Amino acid sequence: MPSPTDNLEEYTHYNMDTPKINDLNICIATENGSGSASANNILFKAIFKMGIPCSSKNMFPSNIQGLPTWYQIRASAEGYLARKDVIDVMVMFNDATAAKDIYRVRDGGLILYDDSTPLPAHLKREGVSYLGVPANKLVQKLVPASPLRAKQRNMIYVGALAYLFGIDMGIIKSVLQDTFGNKPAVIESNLICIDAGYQYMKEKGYTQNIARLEVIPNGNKGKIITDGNTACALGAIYGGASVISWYPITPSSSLAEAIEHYMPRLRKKRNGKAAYAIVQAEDEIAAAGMVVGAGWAGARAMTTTSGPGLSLMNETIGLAYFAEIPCVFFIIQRGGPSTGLPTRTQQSDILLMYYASHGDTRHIILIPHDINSCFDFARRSFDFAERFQTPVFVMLDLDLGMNLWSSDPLKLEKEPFDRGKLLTAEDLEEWKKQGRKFRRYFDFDGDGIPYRTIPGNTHPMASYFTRGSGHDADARYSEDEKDYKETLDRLRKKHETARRYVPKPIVEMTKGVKTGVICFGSSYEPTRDARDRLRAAGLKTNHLLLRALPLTSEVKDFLEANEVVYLVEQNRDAQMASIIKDEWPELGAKIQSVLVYDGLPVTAGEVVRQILEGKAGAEVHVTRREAAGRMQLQG
Amino acid sequence: MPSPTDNLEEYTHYNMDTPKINDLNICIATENGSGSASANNILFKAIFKMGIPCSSKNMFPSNIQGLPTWYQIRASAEGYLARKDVIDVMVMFNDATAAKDIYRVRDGGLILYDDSTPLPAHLKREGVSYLGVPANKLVQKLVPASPLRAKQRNMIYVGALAYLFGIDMGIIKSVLQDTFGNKPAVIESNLICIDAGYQYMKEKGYTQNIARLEVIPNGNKGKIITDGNTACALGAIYGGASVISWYPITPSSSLAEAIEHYMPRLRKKRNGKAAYAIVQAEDEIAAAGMVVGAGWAGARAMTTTSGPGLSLMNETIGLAYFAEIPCVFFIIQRGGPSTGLPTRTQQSDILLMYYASHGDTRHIILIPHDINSCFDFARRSFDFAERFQTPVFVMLDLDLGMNLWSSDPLKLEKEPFDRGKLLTAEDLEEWKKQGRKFRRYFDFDGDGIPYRTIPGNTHPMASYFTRGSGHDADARYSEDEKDYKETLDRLRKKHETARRYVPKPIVEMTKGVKTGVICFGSSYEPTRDARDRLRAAGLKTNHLLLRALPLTSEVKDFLEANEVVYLVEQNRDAQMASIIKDEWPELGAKIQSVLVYDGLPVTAGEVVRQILEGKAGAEVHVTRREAAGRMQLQG
Amino acid sequence: MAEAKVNRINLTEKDYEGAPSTMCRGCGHDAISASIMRAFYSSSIDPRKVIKLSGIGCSSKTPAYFMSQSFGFNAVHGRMSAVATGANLANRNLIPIGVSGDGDTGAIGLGNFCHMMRRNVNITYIIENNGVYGLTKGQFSATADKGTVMKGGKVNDIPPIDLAELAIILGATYVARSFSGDRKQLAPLIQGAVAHKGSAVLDVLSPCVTFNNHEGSTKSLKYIKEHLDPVHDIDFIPPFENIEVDYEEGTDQEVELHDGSRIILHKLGRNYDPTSKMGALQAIHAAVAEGKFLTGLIYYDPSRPEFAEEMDLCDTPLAELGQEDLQPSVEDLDRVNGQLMK
Amino acid sequence: MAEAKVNRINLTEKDYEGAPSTMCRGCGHDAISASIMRAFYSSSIDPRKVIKLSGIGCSSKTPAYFMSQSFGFNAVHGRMSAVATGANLANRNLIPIGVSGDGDTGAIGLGNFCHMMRRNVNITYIIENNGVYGLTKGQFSATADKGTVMKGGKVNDIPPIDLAELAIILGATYVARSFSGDRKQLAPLIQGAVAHKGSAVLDVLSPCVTFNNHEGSTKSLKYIKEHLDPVHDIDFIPPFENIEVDYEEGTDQEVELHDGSRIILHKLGRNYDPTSKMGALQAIHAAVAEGKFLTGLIYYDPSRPEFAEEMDLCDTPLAELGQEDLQPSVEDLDRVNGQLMK
Ligand SMILES: Cc1ncc(C[n+]2csc(CCOP(=O)(O)OP(=O)(O)O)c2C)c(N)n1
Ligand SMILES: Cc1ncc(C[n+]2csc(CCOP(=O)(O)OP(=O)(O)O)c2C)c(N)n1
Ligand code: SF4
Ligand code: SF4
Ligand SMILES: [Mg+2]
Ligand SMILES: [Mg+2]
Repeated sequence: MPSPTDNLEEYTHYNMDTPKINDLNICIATENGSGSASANNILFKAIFKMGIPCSSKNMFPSNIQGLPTWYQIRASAEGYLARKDVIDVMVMFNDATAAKDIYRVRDGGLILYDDSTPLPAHLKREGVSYLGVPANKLVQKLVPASPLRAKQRNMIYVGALAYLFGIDMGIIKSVLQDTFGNKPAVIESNLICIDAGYQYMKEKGYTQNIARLEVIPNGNKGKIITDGNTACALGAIYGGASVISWYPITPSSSLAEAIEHYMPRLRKKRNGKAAYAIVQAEDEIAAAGMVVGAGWAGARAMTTTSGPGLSLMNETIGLAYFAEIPCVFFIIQRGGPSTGLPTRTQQSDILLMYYASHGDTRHIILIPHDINSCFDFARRSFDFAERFQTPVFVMLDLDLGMNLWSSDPLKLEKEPFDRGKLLTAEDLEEWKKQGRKFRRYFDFDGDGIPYRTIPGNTHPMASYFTRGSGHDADARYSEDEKDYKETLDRLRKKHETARRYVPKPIVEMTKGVKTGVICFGSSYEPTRDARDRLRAAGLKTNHLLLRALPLTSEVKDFLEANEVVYLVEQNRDAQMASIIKDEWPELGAKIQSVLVYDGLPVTAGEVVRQILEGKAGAEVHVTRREAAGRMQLQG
Repeated sequence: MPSPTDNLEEYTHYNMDTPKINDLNICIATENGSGSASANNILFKAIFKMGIPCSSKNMFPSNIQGLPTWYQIRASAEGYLARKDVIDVMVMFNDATAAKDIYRVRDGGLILYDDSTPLPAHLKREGVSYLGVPANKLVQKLVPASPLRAKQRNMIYVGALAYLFGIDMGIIKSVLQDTFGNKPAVIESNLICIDAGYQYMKEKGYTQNIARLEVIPNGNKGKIITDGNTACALGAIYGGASVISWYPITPSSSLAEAIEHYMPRLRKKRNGKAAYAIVQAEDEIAAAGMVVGAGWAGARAMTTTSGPGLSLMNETIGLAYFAEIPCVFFIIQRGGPSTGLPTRTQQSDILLMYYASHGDTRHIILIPHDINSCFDFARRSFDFAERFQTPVFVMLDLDLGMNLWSSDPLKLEKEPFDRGKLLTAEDLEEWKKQGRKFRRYFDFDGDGIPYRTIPGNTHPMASYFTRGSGHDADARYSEDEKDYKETLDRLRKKHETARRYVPKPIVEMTKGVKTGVICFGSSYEPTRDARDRLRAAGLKTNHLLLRALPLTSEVKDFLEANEVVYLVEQNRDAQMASIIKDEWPELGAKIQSVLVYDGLPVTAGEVVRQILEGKAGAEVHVTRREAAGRMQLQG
Repeated sequence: MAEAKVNRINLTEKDYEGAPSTMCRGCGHDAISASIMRAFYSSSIDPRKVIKLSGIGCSSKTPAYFMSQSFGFNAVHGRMSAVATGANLANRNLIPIGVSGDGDTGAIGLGNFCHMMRRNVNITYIIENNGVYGLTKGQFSATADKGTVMKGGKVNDIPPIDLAELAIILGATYVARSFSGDRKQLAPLIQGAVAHKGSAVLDVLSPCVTFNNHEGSTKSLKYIKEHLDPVHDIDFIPPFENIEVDYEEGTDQEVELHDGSRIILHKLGRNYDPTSKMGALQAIHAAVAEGKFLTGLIYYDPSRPEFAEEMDLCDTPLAELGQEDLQPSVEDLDRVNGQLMK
Repeated sequence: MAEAKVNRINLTEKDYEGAPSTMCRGCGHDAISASIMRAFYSSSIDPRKVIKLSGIGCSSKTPAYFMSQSFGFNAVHGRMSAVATGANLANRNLIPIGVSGDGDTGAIGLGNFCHMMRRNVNITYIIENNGVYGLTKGQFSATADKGTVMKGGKVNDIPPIDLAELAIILGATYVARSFSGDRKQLAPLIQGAVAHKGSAVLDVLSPCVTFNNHEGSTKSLKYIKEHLDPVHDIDFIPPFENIEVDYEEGTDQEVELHDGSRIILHKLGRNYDPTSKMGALQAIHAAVAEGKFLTGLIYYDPSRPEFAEEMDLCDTPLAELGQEDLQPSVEDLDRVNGQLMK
């Protein structure tokens, strides 16, 4: 096999003299709060509308206005949607970061800058070509003085890029239409600026030979663009969530806000009134408490938060675990520990989630990896919560939750809600006839899952007393150690039962191949990309996409079937590996961790590099990885 | 080797016709709040004063008055102090539990009961002898009607047992003297009742041939009796704790209250004013916050709590970890999850403690196993906190923290406080001379530990800005992923450095022996006992007493040196094993877990039984263990 | 043997009992439980339509000791307010009674309590106030008066939080103070609270006979009895008893509650109007200044809608809605997909 | 070039500056930072003796943007009160200024805030009150008025918490309200707060120009300006300036602070006495009733000792005590051992 280079992407790119078709990686550097968001969105949507497979990554600051922000758009004929660390074009519209930005472009790349004022010497570098567009001057001519003017400036680079790479103005118009449909004035002024950028390039006769974007007929046909949080919100609504309590925190707020947006539009009103309650709680402890109270009283209840909120919810989660109350927690992970990097992505709350709360606790975690699994798992999370009468986590990360992904349309599996072992007054009447006694915490079926009634059930047998303290099978207060141990053992058994219910991993095995790769969540796309590159480089791999905890037998089989298994996760301490090693230590010894935890969406290049290092026998080691100085976006 | 019986203790006890000397296990069943506490204490102290090695276990309810409570006193000529599950004598003074209590005595054992009213038929059983003492009648005769009278009733059994087993009344008098020194009236009335019980037995000519207690001259000489919480409190005071913030919770309250008791008596006043601040906070989050604020400002600060409080402190702990602030958390573990069994013992908060808070975090945990290590580790915990500028946990469990242990006197290692890399104004002046720049988070020494200044240091170079969000080596706000990763990697390196500083395990190896046993905390004493019994039964074992996390190389060596390693821990999910497997999966595969988690102090018998089962090849498995129906106290 | 007395729904007092109490003999909390049973019996409320919630503490244990036919939830320390809010949203038709302690509500739970009051969530919220943490053996709570003495002799050096005053300021719509030993006052106050739709807070002085009943304590049975300052005598008249009470002009005041029941306030000396917020605050401060415990219905605001109303919640309990009510159609999803294609 | 103006300790205004702000242009919080710098400069306080603390939020970011010579601590959300309490106990000689937001203090931090006030911990506690969660993009906070409208059009349906009123009730000893745009009032109020020993709370209206500055918002710059209701004009006179202020009988009032500095209150129409708790509460309620924002020094209580005093803390900062001060002797330990042998 060819010797690994530090960056396998290189040969696909450098020193080419014919432009690539629909293969382009643009990075737009601006200031946040400067209006670039909508300009970037228009550009991305336009490329999408051309039918070209594309993705966007927004690397924004934890601040509202004035700090650096980067937006990366990748067009990929082969349909790879992961963030890419080799940048073809840099839109250098932020003076504060320009000095660094110019070195983020690959050799042979292109820098688009605002030449309203001449380019200072220190921003010149070798090996890349510069194209200037007088964005400031143009908007000053075109847009009447107003706060809006500054924002319009960003439309200029949209037009310039459109010309350079061949995006048809008609398509841009239709995107503007979709976006500002009801505001013709806005469409007009945006269009003027975009066109100005377009025409300027044209008059100058500027060209480039990096890439051309060409319409792919019916490409992206039927595809939607959305983020994981929105998909989860819709999933929760379709899953029957009726009590939603949350406390704002990035990156989970947009999930709750998407529910606030869609719920009134989708959920049937009942004679004019709301069939749901959405409460912005005073803090995460209250949010969790409300969800537990609502779950206890029989509603499908959920909250959503990220690391700091999860830490605060620990005690309440333990109550729900021990008192066996259904409730759902959406955890959108960000860079920790503590406040960390609130607007960057990571998968570093896995241990805290799986073992949440003091005492012996283990929880069910659903792990979507794309838009449709977000929708599907969010919907089904309420079934799992009620079936197992326990807190269920839906684990996302900021990359999956907040970045835009193109996807097949959301698909609703038409299946009945699973309310689990919920007994109505009628059921109890039946039991009574059969001379059966309702015992809240008794393991009738030997699967560790007891039967449950909810307040409002007025059958004489129905009521019981719920508590987080020791209790016997009849929900009576008890400090007897036999009762106590029985409860603990049954809860463990319930967890074992869950193994047979949670979503199984998606496994891909090739005969004769003994190298495996495991990933989960937003690492899926870069890993897919990476595995293709490794194959091209002569290294075939088997694959397992982990979709839930507790671990299922398929994971064990996969570990047994492979000699070495690379586990890709976005944290420093190999947290998922730790959970696997806890279950199967001898097999866990086969794991080589691929760890990406700098807060940026994972790139295929990084995964490839770490795997090749690992393959080269070296233990994947932080400092080693740093040594390999690769080009990467400093978002 | 002899085939394992379900309870190896049996043969040491059953059907003997000559009484054993100073080998006795008494269980006293009463109602809490009935005054039995002081009666039991007098009895225990008296046996201690006779010079006989002895221990007591208090199994009390989470309630103030009226629920069942049990007090076990073990006298052991060989000096075994663990709780013992074979009971020789049952003091049956609680009607509510009598029906069960009579079956807790071993065959051939003795039941002492109050025969003021005739013994009901259902409380009679075969194979044990009954002795009655009319406690109620006696106190009614002796004590004037008053709330006190009911309490005095318990003194009767003290006297009765004293006569039966040969405790000299003189010794009892001196114990009363020690206890109520300044209240002659109380001494008097207690003495009257004790004597009445004594005389009654004598007149009846009652005897038993189970055991005799005999004075051991100079036995227990120089020994103290106290609990782990008190030892920790004294250790904290000697360690220089000056800001203590806490929120009441069993079983940690008595640690804080011991500080409140001893601090004013031990800490020098400064012109009449207090050189410490003890705050009862409004909740655990505030307690942790105050401790972090005080640690940041340069005081030696601590809090103490148990599971529920630890859960609530998670977010604040993460702040201290990421902002690198010294602070100490005493965690006294109780039965979880949730409120669980608040007055019973367990070691089930290990994972939550070690990985506390969201994001990639790992912490330093000191694990004392006896009174002197409680004192010593508590004192040194502040050195570790300042040396590593991070939260340090001192992990106890209720058995160690709240039960009385006889021990050698507390010994103070005379060594200077280690304030770690703390820079004074003078130091900075020195640095300035050397042209060195103070950089708060820069790894000058390559050990991951930066230098630190504290507020009040007015040197122009001293001040910096502390935050839980991303920062660079100069403590400036940063979202740059290189700065961020650098910080995370340095924190991990700091944790690796800690391995070389934390208390090493105490290892005991025997040539040729390939079976190892690991334990920690309050499991030490029963494990010591169990290993002796196993040796007697023909199974020699090596031993490692774990005293801290992160794991040190000695643990690895021990795992390598043994073929099978039994790890004794007091939780359901083998939490410590999980941490070991995470570090060394292939070695972790050798671990056979011995799990005791019913909330009662571990017994040697249980450890022996599980090890023999494990040895018999069977995986230690909950239900199997249950099958082995053994006699055990239903506290 | 004589027929047991029954109430309007044919239940006997026995039907309102719970498991045997595990409080200390003489604990004020048991007396409050008795008043609760009396109140629900007298108002003929079906215990199976009631939910009992609490936090952690001796006080919070008591819901197990009354109305065992009701569902109960002994949650975690200080979080009853949040849990009860969730339960109320899930099923607004149930009658929630919350029992908490001064530690549970005044310390760890204070923030959540304040926000529950602010939302005016429908609940009868009883604070069993003994000035100490009973279950953890007698430490001072946030309602311990400045200068009061702990059993060990320790003196409290920070001022107390007056939870009734706080509730009024934060938006509670029915706020009363009473004493565990005064069932004549407490039972009707509880009946009124249950009839009221919104946050009804009862700060009930309830001596801890084990840890806070000694000389020097301002929450001892003796001290409380000597310092009670009732603003009025009180009678409760359930809706089904539409009897004509002939009360004296000027000295009596009638308060009509949401469900048509009435509270009659018999003035005692002063002219006290519970519907004036400022008046209520003044009265509390005046009493505190004199070292007195102001008791009775201190504040009442009939105008403010309960939280579920503010949320425009449907009448059917959310917990009773099925998939057909909750799950939108496939067509709706296709429409959303369509929007997401743009 | 002209000499830069210096204050009494020879520091220029520049010496009180911080890192460049990252607030939105026009954010009220920046104006408050400016007033803080002005106040400390005018009072000639050595920034190196000051500690700056905050929670999480836009407001809580601002301590990085003033007085960079001071130690600063941007803690976690809602916990500044607890962290500041610990810091104050560790070193009572430092001058603590805390900056928080209405979300940070009024929502997640409410319980801890209340208890800090109750303890009267020495601090200048500034709440930068914009009625929204700025940093998380504009959700309503606990101080959002009922009926105020969110940018998206959503209407707030629960009443606000008045943090100044709450502070007064809970025991804070210096409580003021002001407006970010009114430096003439705000700066002296801050100077007074810093001079005061105890919990000094400043509830400062501070418009969020990005998320809460629109029509329909009751916290927009325009709305606030139109509804300000100052109770007096205010001047601060530091101890070192023992000038004789000749103020008009009756219309001016002088308030003497712990360190000998003075606040002069110039009455505006009404006769307002900030030392009356009830008067303060009444004035606040009256203003709220009229939809006005009462500003100025609303309440002042010089009598109550700060927490460190109540705790009888020694004068030397605990943080500066060494092993010789902190560690008892071996003999003492032997004595304890002796007691434990009985
Ligand atoms: C998170 C947490 N912290 C602390 C405790 C310990 N605890 C149990 S009850 C209690 C205080 C109870 O006081 P109060 O609410 O006044 O009830 P009371 O016993 O006086 O009736 C505390 C601190 C706990 N159970 N959970
Ligand atoms: C535990 C926790 N929950 C939530 C958040 C997210 N968060 C950051 S700032 C903020 C609110 C800030 O509002 P405010 O205190 O009013 O400050 P402002 O931005 O309005 O100045 C929230 C909820 C967090 N950082 N930590
Ligand atoms: S300890 Fe106090 S509060 Fe608790 S039950 Fe006993 S008397 Fe009541
Ligand atoms: S978002 Fe609002 S509060 Fe935050 S900086 Fe901008 S204007 Fe200020
Ligand atoms: Mg209490
Ligand atoms: Mg705000």
